[in-house]
Amino acid sequence: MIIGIILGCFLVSTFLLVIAKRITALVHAFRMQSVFLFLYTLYMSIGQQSTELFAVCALVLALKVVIIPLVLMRITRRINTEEDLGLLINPQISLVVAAVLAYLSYLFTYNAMGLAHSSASIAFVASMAAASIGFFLMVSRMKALGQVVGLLVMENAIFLAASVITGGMPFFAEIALFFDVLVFVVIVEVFVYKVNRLFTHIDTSKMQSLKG
Amino acid sequence: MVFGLINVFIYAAVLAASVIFMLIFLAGGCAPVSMWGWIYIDSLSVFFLFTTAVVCFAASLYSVGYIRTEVEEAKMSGRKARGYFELFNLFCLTMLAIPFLNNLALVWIAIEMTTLVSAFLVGFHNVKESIEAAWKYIIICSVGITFALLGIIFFYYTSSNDAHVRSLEWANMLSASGMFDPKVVRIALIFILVGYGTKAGFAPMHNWLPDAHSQALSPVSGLLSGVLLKVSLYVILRFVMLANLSVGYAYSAKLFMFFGLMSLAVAGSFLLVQKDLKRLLAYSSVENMGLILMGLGLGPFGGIAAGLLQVFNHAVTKALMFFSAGNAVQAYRTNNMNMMQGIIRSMPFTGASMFLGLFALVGMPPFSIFISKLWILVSAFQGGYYGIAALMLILIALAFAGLVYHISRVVLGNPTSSMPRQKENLSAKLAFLFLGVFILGLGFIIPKGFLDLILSCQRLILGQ
Amino acid sequence: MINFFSKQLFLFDPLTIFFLSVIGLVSIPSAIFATGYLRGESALKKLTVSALFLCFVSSMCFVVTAGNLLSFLIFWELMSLTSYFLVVLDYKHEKSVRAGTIYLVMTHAGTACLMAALFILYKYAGSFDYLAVKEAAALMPVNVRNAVFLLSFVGFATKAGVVPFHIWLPYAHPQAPSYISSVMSGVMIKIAIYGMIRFYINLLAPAPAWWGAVILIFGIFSCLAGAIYALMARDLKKILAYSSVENIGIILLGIGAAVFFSGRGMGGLAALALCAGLYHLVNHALFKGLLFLCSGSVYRQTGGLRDMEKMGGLIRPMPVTALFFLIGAMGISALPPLNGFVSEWLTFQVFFSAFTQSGGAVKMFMVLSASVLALTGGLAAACFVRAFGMTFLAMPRSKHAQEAKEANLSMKAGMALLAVPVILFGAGAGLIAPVMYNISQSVLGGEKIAHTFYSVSVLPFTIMISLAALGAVVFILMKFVIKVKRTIYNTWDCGYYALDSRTEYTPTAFAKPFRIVFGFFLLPYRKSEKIRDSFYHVSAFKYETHTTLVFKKYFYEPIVSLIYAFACKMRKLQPGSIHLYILYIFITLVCLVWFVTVF
Amino acid sequence: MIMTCKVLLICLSAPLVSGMIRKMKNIVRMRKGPGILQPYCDLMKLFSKEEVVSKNVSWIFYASPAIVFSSGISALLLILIASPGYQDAGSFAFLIAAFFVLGLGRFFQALAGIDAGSSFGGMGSSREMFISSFAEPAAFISIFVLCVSGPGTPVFSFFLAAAALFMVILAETSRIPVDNRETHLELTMVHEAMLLEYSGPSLGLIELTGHIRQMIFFTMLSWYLFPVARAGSLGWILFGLRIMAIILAVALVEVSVAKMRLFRVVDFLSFAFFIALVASIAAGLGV
Repeated sequence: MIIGIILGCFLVSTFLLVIAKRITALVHAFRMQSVFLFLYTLYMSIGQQSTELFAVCALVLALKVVIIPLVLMRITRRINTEEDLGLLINPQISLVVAAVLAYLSYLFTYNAMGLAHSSASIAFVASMAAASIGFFLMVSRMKALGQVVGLLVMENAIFLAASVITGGMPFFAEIALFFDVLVFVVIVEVFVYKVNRLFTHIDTSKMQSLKG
Repeated sequence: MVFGLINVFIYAAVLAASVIFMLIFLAGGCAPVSMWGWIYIDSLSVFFLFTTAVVCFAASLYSVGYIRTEVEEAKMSGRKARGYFELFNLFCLTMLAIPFLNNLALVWIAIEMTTLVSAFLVGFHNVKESIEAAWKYIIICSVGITFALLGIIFFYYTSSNDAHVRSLEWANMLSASGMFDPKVVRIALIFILVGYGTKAGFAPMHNWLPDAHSQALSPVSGLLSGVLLKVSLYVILRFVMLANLSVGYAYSAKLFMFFGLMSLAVAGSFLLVQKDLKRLLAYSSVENMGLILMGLGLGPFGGIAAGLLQVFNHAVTKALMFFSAGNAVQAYRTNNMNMMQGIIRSMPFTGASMFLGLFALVGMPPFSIFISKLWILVSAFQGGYYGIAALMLILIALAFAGLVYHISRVVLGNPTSSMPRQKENLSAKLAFLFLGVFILGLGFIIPKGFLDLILSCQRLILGQ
Repeated sequence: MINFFSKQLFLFDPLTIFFLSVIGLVSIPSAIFATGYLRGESALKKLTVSALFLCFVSSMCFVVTAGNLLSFLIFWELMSLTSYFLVVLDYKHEKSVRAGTIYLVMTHAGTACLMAALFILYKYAGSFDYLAVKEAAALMPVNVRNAVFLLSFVGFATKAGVVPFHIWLPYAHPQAPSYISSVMSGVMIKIAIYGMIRFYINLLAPAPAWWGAVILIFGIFSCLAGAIYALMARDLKKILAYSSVENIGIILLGIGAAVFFSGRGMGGLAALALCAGLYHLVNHALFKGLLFLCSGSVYRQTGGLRDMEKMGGLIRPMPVTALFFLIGAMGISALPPLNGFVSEWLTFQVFFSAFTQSGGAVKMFMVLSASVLALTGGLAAACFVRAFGMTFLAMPRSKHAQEAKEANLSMKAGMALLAVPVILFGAGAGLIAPVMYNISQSVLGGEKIAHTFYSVSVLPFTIMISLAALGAVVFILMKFVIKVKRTIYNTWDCGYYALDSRTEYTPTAFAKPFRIVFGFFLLPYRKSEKIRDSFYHVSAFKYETHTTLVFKKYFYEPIVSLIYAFACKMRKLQPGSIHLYILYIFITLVCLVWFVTVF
Repeated sequence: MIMTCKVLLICLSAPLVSGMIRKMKNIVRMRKGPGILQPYCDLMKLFSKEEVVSKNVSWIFYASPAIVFSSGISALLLILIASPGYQDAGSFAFLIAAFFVLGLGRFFQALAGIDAGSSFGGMGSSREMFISSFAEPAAFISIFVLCVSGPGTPVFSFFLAAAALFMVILAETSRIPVDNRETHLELTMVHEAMLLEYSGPSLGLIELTGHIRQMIFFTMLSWYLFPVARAGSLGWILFGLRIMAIILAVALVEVSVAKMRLFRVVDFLSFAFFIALVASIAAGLGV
């Protein structure tokens, strides 16, 4: 019941990501998604009463809800370019595509993976949909940050998927992954600054000097 | 460049250690060694460790002179040079660590780390192209890696659900791999292949490769195509071994062949129309990955050993090529092959080694790649895959034509501008000679121990 | 698991020994010539040349003596590689680099086919040894044998420069230094013939007759095309290169007939044919080596002349070279009593006896081959009258030709070492033909029959004697009996002003009748332009005539441009857009998953 | 001994044959013309004259008359050796060899033509080699036919082969319609253009060889006509008759046909070649 609601909200926030037209909006949507991810893990940990899972969801809260969005916002503030995210595909069509991707991930879950119909598998569908949508963001958004966020969304989705179908990876692995995400974001920040300094924009669709 | 020299000594030590380790390992009859859960070493890891160590040493040796010239020509400040060596060490460290690791999550993180570290080395020059290349590299590879993570999760899922082994440690998973759910494993393997394959430069996920290779500093390009691709291949092989018992090797072989043929085809056509020397070499790496994959795909007919041999041969040969190309690029200040011609006159040693390296690369005797290439082809015929073998021969011929046409012009052509006779620094020459020893030596004879190692790897991969 | 280990590393049978001696016969004089040719070069160059030359020759020796497919292949490749290095030796010319690339790529394409054939053989034999292959070959399914034949034939033909795979030859031979081209054209392309003999007559025996027919047909085409192109060429070394194509054709007539008859179980006839083929092989090695050396000495002593339009009158400054060239030319245009005559004569005899001993269609085939051989002989004679006459006779057409000097001693020695055997192998046919015959019989195996070449033992020698005697008689008569009185005066110029070199008959003019008659194959075209200093007055008139290289224009260039266009299209797939690249990953993933789930 | 007699006889009678042909032609043309011994007189004259030699010739020029002559004689020898039993491979070998030997003479003739450096010489050699290279296949195949067919002496194939050989002979002995001995018009001459620089004894030698070559070809052709006993005095008489017949044919053709353009010659000779092929088919079938 509750879990259903949480997952629903998770998906909705993912769709919000799709229709976001400005970078700040995108970041906000991402934070929202992370929040629901946090809620989900919290629910799980309450259910299982395992300290490890509490630690994990604390990490989710700290990292994905607080730190990373802050970092992203800081980047947007630092590079004082226009806010526009630069959509290669407009929101309406993007939504359609997102729907299609969601359906695809449904097919994937039940035909390819052959999972049994259950709340867990529904959650898995949601996570796959989120992953593919994150992917779609990377493909269809011009600005570098769009791609970064897309990747982070995929990360979230995969985290969700892991905890859904396997009931959470080993604690140590989770920690390592979080650490990795953090490093990734930091390094990407550096590169975004470099790109902005050299190109005076962060529009990756204009970076096409290396061909063939 | 004191850092450089220190580096050389470090990596000489590493190489010596790896050789000694290999000898001990062989003396122990290739028995896998496992230490407190974190470290697991079998012949496969030893083989890749050795390969990595060799190329890293050569690269460190080459870097000394290369960086000195960079600094002298004021392309690089001394501080930046120090930064270079730090990053270089970090990069090599991560790659050297990977073969030891037992925990798949750690392996995954190490691979991601190699991307993040080498991204700096790719974008080292802070000019538009290099930063663009670095950005593409970092993003595309991270996407791939993320898929790989999904693959790992699927493996973990089936091992925890069907085999009730809630662990990401490779050894444990292998022991339980018999009970994996084939349906899931199939999917998972695809994710792994696509994910790590992006990093290993399989077509059609190879697109980052030519950009990164052409923009990186030449020693790093050598490392990238010499070792990095191979290391990710190593990880893929690990998962294939996990999948063996549930879906059988034939399934992975099919996937390998698919990617192999794709890579061969892409490289074959792109090699013909290149203008940039280092891009050319990058595509030839794609081609060689394709060959290696064909070898692995023909595994049941003795292709795996050939593929692994090819891994080593290509690593050393391509390192040589990238280093000599690096010298040329430094001297001519361009990557464009129409602008740099007559290298053999302006830099005889470099030119000669590049020319010989070319023929080593396209697989002419008496150089080492000839043997492995021939072996792969023979196993293709042995398996009765006549159509595929014919296709391979044609695509190889295409690549051959492209490489010979371009590089022979670069090496022998008339110097466009009145190019003065350049001085070639000693460390580069030493690096060439060091690599040349392997290229020629393995062309003439494959040492028994090395062959045993490779064959035990083959047995391992086939799960015998 | 692949079994790379071979019990049979080397193989020495009469065939290999024959080829070894051919290699020695040509490469030693070339080496001697080279020492003179390279006089005044830098020590480094001398060193590299001699090292490469050594590698080249020894790799050929190893190919011939190889006892298993693997070492055959390895040394075959080595041979190609070293010869490539020797072709691009003077890389200062853009041309030689290009020629080298063409050569190497063509060879590699050929070798790819060869590889396929050898590996198929391996698959069935389970080992690379010739013995194992020979055993397995008998049991192989027919279509596989045919596949092996076709693939390997393409491979060998490419190396041997058989039409239409000859495309590399007229580029590589002229560009290489002459002492190299003499070995390449004299020996290397024969190594491919060795391969054919070894595989089709020895290893894959019994070969079906149609293999022989295929070889014969390719031989016929090479004869004609080679002769015609040779007549058209202006570059002296190009003429020689094309005439190599022609002579390879003649050799293939012999070899093909041998395969053909052994396929039809006529052992004796096959032996005769093979004998004729081998004889012409060694002959061609001799006189083509000689001719290339002579052209080399012309090239060096005139300061880099290769275009015959600029030569002429060289017999006066360099009489010795001229003499040797004349001997070579007489040999190659099959004039008695030199060696070319003997082998072509034997080939004719083979066709004759084939005609008498077989029936129906085969008769016609033989007559056709014989007539093609005759036509080729005529064309070759015309070609070499042109080559010698325009190069050495009449008046010099350029300053270089006037200032030419005679070759130095070791160059002369090199040429002499090839010129003498040209005569010996002609007049001494009576001693040599039986040896060849024994070799060919040992290759074919089967029962020993005495050869039925008519009067080979005596005739060439007799001709030599009678010619010499009559010549002497005439000379004496002229000199002492009739006591000819000679007045030296201008050439008859129809009473106009004195003739000079510009009014001479040029090589192009000499070839014109042939160019017109073979127009259907050569597709000649002319470019003419008026150079006018005003609208009314034409100050000069430029006129060029060219012939079209049919195979290049209508076979190779389309293929190459097709591949290139495809590659350019492929290039569009990588426009540098990161979004697209990420999409590729996703598409691959989806496709694979879909494929795996559905199938 | 007999052989030398034969050789001498044929050599001596060779100019006579040319003279007879010329006479025959003149008779047909209703002219008086020179006597049949005229060729001997010409040779005498030439041998008694002194030579004028171009100043830019090499030893090739001086040597070639001797070589031409000796090649002609050797060819004659080969023919005569072959003649006794021509229906086997042995005599085929000899006849082919004879062709090769004649080729030697032609080779040097052509070189000598180029040697003087006049444009006529070059033209002549070029055309000579051109014609001969197309004449050879036809000649070879007709010889082929002559030698393959057994003692049965198939008439049909012989006839065809004889026709082919006849055409070849017209070309080889440089007669109308291929060439014209009697003119020195620049555009038309082929054989004469080569000899333009020669004079005196050398020219005489070459002329003589020309007669002998003609004799050789006639002898070959004669074997096709009623190939019966060729031994003893009767044989000689028959031989004479045959030669007479051939002379007649040649003369008739020469007076009744116009000279062809150079490039028509190829068609002419390829026609001969075709006939020879047909002849060989017929011989294969044994008719």
